[in-house]
Amino acid sequence: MAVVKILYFASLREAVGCDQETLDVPDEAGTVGALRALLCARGGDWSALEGGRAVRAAVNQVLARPETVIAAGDEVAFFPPVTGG
Amino acid sequence: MAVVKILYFASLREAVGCDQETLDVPDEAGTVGALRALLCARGGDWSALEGGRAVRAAVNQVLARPETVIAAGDEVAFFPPVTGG
Amino acid sequence: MMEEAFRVSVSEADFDVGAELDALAAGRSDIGAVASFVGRVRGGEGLIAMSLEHYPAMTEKALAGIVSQARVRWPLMGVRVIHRVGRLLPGAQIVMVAVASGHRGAAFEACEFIMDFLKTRAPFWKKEELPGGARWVDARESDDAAAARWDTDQP
Amino acid sequence: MMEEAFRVSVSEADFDVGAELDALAAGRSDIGAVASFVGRVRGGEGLIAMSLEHYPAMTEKALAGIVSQARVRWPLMGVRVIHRVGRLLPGAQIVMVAVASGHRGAAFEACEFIMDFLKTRAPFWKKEELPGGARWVDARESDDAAAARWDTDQP
Repeated sequence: MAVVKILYFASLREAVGCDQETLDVPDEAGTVGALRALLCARGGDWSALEGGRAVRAAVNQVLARPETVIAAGDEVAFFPPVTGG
Repeated sequence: MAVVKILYFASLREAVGCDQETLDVPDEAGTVGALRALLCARGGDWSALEGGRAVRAAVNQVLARPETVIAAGDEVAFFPPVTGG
Repeated sequence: MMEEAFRVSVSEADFDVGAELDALAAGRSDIGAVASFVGRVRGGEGLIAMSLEHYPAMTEKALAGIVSQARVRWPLMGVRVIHRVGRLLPGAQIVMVAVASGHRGAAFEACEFIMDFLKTRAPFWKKEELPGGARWVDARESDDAAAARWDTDQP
Repeated sequence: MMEEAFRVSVSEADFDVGAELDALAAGRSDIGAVASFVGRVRGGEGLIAMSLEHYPAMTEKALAGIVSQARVRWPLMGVRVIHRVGRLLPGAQIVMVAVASGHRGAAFEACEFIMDFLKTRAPFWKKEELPGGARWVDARESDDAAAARWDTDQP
């Protein structure tokens, strides 16, 4: 079990209705992809995180991939594709 | 016969020792290439205009080619490749 | 190479492009070329304003990472990146990227590279205020394509 | 499209890049992108000064022609080209090209196009003052190559 901080941004933040949360992630959800699936399984608004949608992630403020491993104390962020510049 | 004004710039101006001249160009030297050959045939410093060297030309302030025709009253300029910017 | 010559920042305040360009080249005679880009809020379709959200803890880290990648690829003498956040009106400046180098090829390429990567890797999101309400701007595939061309196009 | 938004000039005086960029976009909200380039005198090898000679009757005509070609290729909202002549010290500004467009791709490409063509088509010649005397700068083949790439690379 790993306690991580999870942040949500932009349209995804509005969709799930949450800025950030602290979650005790079970070992079997120890990657970005698995964590995303775990959150999506909450249903309702959380389906905004489902696999078919364009969702990006960062771990400790660095862009991450689905297979990126999550450790206790990490900051994980989920957000839509960026549109700055 | 066509009276034209001829200008020389930069290293070519220094080589031929002349800024500009007015010349009555015979009909057989009625193109940029032929005029260049005519000037080069003066010999001495004018060999700076010989065919083997990189010399550019403009007729009436527009870049010209050897086959560009010269008419009375034209302004013809010879110069080395440009190096501004 | 002074690290002060390579700076990124995020701010609600507007920026002065002329002053930034002057600072980049001030007191130096080894810089032959400065390429720069300024992105602005385009009006049209009744746009009232554009709001920029970002991920504060990540933003400057991401921008600095993009600049570091550019420095690996080209011999650069200075880079300045500024990105604004908050609510901006049509015509307002959003972003500036300026790159100083010895020659123009490197300056232009690095400036485009940084913009392309910023558009696909830096955590900013735009929301448009329109007469009918607000909507998030969709990411453009052309931006991904612009960033992808650098994968194989090593200078 | 106002013709005042497309201007070229040649001058012995220095120019203020920030003021020129501001003027290009002033009061307009249709401009999404401004790409610009500033060329400067690079020091080194003991360079004392750089003198720029030009062909006055042809210079502005040539620059305006280059800008016209760029306008045929890209949808541009404004262009400003300034080229200095006379004697310039290391670090001095020589040339600036600024291009305003709706999107960054067109602005960057047109700015590079204008610089490439200016370097091979505009009647300016540089002479270096060095400790051992003065010498004319040779044209670079890389500049011809840079201009030639636009022959086939239609946007």
